[in-house]
Amino acid sequence: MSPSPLLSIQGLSVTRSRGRGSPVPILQDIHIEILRGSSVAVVGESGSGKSTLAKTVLGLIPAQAGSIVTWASGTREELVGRSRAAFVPLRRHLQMVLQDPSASFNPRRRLGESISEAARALVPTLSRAAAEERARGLWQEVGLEPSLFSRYPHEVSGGQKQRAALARALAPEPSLLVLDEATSALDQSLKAQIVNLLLELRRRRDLTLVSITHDLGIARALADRIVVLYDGRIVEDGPSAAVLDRPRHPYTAALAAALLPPVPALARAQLARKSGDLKAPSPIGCAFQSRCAHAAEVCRTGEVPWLSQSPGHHTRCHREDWFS
Amino acid sequence: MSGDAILTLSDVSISFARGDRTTQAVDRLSFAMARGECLALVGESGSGKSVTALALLGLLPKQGTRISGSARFDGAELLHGGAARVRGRRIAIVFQDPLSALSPYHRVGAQIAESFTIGGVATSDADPKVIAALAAVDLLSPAEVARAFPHQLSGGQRQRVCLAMAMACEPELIILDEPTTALDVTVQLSILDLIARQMRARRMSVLFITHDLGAAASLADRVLVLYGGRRCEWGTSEEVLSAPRHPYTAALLAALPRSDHPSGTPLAAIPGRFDRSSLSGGCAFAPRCAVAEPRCRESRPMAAPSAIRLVDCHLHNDGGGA
Amino acid sequence: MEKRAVILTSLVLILGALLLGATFWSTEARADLTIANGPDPRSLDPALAQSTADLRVAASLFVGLVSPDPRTLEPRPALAKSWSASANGQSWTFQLRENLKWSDGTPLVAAEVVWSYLRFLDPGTGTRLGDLLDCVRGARHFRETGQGRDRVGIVAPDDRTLHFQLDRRTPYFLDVLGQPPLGVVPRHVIESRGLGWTRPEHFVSAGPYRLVTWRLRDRVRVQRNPLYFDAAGVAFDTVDFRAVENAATMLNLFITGGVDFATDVPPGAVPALLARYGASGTREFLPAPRLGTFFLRVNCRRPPFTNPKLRAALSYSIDREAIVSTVTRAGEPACRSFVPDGVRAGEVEYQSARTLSFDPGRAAELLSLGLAEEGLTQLPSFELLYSPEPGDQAIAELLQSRWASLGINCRLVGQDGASIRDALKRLDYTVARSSWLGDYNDPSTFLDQYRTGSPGNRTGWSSEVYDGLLARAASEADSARAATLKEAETHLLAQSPILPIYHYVSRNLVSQRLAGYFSNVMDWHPPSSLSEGTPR
Amino acid sequence: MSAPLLLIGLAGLFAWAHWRTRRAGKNDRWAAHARRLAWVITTTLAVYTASFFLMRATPGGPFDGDRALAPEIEARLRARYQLDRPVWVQWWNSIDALARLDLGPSMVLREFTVQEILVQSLPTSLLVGTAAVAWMILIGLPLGLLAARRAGQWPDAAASLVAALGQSLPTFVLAGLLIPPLVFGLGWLPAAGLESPAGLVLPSLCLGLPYGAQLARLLRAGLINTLDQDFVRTARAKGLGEARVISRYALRGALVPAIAFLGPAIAGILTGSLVVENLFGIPGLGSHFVQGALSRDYPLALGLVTIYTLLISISTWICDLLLVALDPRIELG
Repeated sequence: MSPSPLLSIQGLSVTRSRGRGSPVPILQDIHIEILRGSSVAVVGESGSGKSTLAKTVLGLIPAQAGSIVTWASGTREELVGRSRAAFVPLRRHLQMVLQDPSASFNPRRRLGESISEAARALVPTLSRAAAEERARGLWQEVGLEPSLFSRYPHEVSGGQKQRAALARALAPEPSLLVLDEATSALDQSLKAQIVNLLLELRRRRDLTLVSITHDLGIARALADRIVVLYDGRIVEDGPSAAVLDRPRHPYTAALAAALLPPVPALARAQLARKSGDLKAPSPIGCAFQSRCAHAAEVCRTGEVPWLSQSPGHHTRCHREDWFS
Repeated sequence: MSGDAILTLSDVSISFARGDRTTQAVDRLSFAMARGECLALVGESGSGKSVTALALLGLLPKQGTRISGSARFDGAELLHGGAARVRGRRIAIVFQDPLSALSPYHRVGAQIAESFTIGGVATSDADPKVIAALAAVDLLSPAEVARAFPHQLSGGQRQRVCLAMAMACEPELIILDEPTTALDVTVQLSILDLIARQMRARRMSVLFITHDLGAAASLADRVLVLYGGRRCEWGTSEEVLSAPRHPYTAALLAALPRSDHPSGTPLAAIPGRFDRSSLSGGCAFAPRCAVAEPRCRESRPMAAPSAIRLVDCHLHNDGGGA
Repeated sequence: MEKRAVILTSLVLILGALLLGATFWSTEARADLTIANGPDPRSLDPALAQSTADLRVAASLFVGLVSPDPRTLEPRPALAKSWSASANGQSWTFQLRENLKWSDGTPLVAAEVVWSYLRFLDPGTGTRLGDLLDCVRGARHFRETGQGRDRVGIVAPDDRTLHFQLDRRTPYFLDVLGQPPLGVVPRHVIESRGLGWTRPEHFVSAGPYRLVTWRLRDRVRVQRNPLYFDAAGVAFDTVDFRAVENAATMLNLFITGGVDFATDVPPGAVPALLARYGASGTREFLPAPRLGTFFLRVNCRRPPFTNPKLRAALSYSIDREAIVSTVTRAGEPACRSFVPDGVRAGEVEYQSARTLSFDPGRAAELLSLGLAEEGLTQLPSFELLYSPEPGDQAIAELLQSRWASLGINCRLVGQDGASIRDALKRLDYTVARSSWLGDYNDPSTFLDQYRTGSPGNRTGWSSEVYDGLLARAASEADSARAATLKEAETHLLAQSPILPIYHYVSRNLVSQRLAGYFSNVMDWHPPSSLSEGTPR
Repeated sequence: MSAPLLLIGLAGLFAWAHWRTRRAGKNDRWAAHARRLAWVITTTLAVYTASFFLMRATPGGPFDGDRALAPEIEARLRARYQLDRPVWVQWWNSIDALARLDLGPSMVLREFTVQEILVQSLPTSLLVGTAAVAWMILIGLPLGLLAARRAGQWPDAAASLVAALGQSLPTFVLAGLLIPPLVFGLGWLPAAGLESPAGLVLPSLCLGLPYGAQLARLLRAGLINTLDQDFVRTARAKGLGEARVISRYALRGALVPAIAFLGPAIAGILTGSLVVENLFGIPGLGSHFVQGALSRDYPLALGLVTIYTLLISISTWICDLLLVALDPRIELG
């Protein structure tokens, strides 16, 4: 079966009006093609717009321009400009898991109930019994002990709650799962467990994953493609290994360099090679130039070109040869 | 242990009683740290590392908390009420989330100035010192930051403010309780760099609490790994992180996505989860340990005190240890 | 910076509060006599006074030609020194005292008294008690139309003589003239000041006191008027009429010595007060019958109560004794008539009809007769309007249960006074609570209300027999008149447009140190006749 | 014609606020104040109008009495107070007068205008209200502090009991409990009246205590919540003494919900003094309000509705400003 597209984001722009003056752009001219069954990670620092992207795809924030087309329901559906009501039938195909799993659960309701209810709410044809059966199946699939099924959210640990949140998101059997920092709040050993679980679920259910994360390690483990956002724009887009091992944008390189290996000598060396300090993105020219060690005169003005580095690997950078 | 220890914990146990349930958060923890040293206290949440820090400063709620053992700071007992004398002046702390750790109601400058006045600086002299302190933590426009409220600053700026506040009284020991966990990686890097420089410049001892092995590696001279409120392994960071002797440390390191990890393949996760109810007389890690033997569940391994490296594991101690 | 703002704001607030307080507490010393007067007077203008509380204040500020004796209620000379009536009783002449002066020193002459009475009658003044003077020739026409002012039979031939021409013989004419609303008011001030003439800064009167302060809902303070003709006989120099609406508060004030004279007590406290202040030697709680009746009105235009038998059935089934012994409890007499006992009719004492009784058997009989006449098998359920105060409500509930035992069903509808008055006015009710306080000491103040077309009727009841009896009585001599009036009252009660329940008693608490207090049916205790005395 | 001017001014105020927001941004405080003022006026007009027609729809009128008025007299009175005109005309005329800050003459207390009545009674209500607010703080603050500091122990239980009692007891029951010992037993306080400062004690206490109790509960909850927060821990870690930690840090956070409650509470104290005024014979606004409504004194009742609306709006406005001063994260909206 040849890969078919599941989600196509074209020229998406989102602005937010805040404070004085004209609205502030949060996302500008975003293009992402996501194939059915693929796993894409969107990485960037806080403020890069990655969470806004997730919320826009799920219809929680309106877009000002561009289009988001999905084939998740089997037919082509345009998401931009859709009313909240018109979004409801699509919601069963597009699900999201948040950083804080508590936010997905009503604290006064048993976890199992919440899951079967989520299934029934979005799949109206499902009977009560069938929904509970599905919930129990998912419960097992995400690796939770059956005895926890009728516990309340506060009675289980964070890791267990995140597994339950995963089960809840999977209850309407979506095609696309958006993970918004879904592992960030977890300890290292739990993180690895959840990553493994997600990989397993993706394989078993032919899920398409979009992971929003600031953790390059998670991105590497989970995604086969990485999109790097900086100041609301895509600065690099390519296969995970290529992007992480041979970053072609100085910002991606800085992100990768900021990863501290658990080896003292390497970590201290990394610390010593600390990248440019936190400066606000530049309003004119390349947004990253204020922090970029390789910024040149050309970076200060004008539109930054979108360059193809290799098939499927693009960057938004004037200095195509800075790494050499 | 070294005679020039600034902080020595011996057999510290901390438990909380809630109703009829008692939770053993820290279980007979002993370690020492030398003056000028950075010791990383590494462990997952629930391993008791933050509880230890709060106990050292006497910040645990009095009701329902039971603390035993001894923690000596520069020879003086910290536990059982002793911390109040040195808190803020000789021992300072920086917490994980700088947004909630700073009062939302007061200007940043006022909050730092207060630390100076506690240290004996006259109120009228505090302002220039505040600006200087903010400049010292690499804040670009310290006067502007001093006038701001915490919510008007970025996460990195806020954590720098917390550092400036903690260092106001020139403490001898500074406790960093997951200071970079809530920050972006790039910001984490610059904050760790700042800490490293300040540590050297001020000859401070640092107790660095983290679950991030990479962060520990970047800063710590020595690493102490905690699991379930108990010590697993203690040694220099090179030894512990490059050649772990305790199965838990080794598994933790293995679970990290390495730079050569092929994408889309499973990580080497530690199976199971930490379950306080399964704590028994044996090794805390035994229920999840891949190499556990029956005796691991029966008796608790305790390394014999040694100045170089401590590994609380039966299997290791069999091998004679280092 | 914020701290300074907070401190500054608090300081300003505290200072403001202190200043406010200072304006309250820098005021006058305690009055020589303090009366808890009930609700605030609505007006100090005697012509506009309505309630007992209003009248009590008006009576201390203004005086008429005559004034009732506090002990006997006999009319005594006031502004008038002497008077005489013609043989047919229709022409009266009054001589004013010499040297009468207003409190501002202006002489008071007979023409001003005439002006004062004409103002009282003038519809533009808005008085409610204008019918007091209806016996005067032309008064009613002027009062109701505003026409014929100069044809009203009140004239002043000279500065000290007044002449009244009456339409008919009026045995109670002097009683009427002694009523507080007919206090004489100063033309020279009213014409220059308009409505604001009763303000302390403009106030002028000829009564025993003049006005010092009037703070709404707080007090009216009056001070002895040195130019009053009997200024020497006024014992207390200053008097406070304190506005205290709550009877429990009055009692508390009295107990703690805050007031010398409280004009009401809570009904619930009556038994305890009788035990403590009444029965023992102290005699401070002095309930006494007064000219007032609590009764129900029945809408005689609303079927089936167009039938007098059905109305009478309601009346016979009221257990009035139960009501006064369990609800009111201050010794209120249960009604046997509409007119209370102790009323004089001219020179004789009026003997009221005394036909009311609690007779369930008779009630049942009348009910079935009335229903048969109306072609009904059962009395349809009707509404009883009451005002939702504890006493009123208890009475309404008692009535409801008593009637229910006869198969008469009524629903209780609690409404505020204004709504009930409105319903009465528009005859949009079936049965409603009502009350009447006599204006002067004569049965006609009660009976005249139910004359056909009288504005006070409000029942839709009309009886030629009744109107004829009242007309006949007007021309009779005292004892014959009393008998005719009794006949009229008997007819009224038999027809039952009104269902009297109990007669009011005054519930005054009077300090032992006050002398000159006498119980009487008009509840008439002018402060000017009270004095410091030995304990009673 | 003042009403059209008022309406034009109101529209202008809204327009200015809008223009200012577009120019100076959403958080501009002048725009916020202007908008707030405009809304206060709008609310007042709306409440006035609603009350106006409600009152007119209620049976009875200002000239009804136990004794009927002769028709001629009533007609003249109605004409004098323009009650003979169509109700819409009356409404428009009264709005017009309101725009000139003229509340008209009282129809029952005929010698007074509504303004004169207000001048007499508003200061009294404000005095009693201020004292009640003082009681509220004097009782609520220490009680709340005590309960929060000793949460779960007996002082907390005792304070909570006092608070629960204070909150649930109706004013007249409270007065009934306080009067016997303080007035009759000890004879410290007068039974009624405002003749001396002592006369202020009981009414303001009866008025303030329930709100004090509520304040105590809010403070307790707020303090327990803030004492648990990280920044309080930071303050302790700095080496601050417990007293300073509470007064400077914890209390600040606990005050935010308390202040939010204070606006309605102050309005409630100023308006809810009716029972207290009646019980203690206090010449305040409350009794005028009730009497005005009961005797269908349209101008008086409507004037007081207007004043109450303004008082409530202004006190919540002030509390919002206090909140902004207290918590820099809150923005004027």
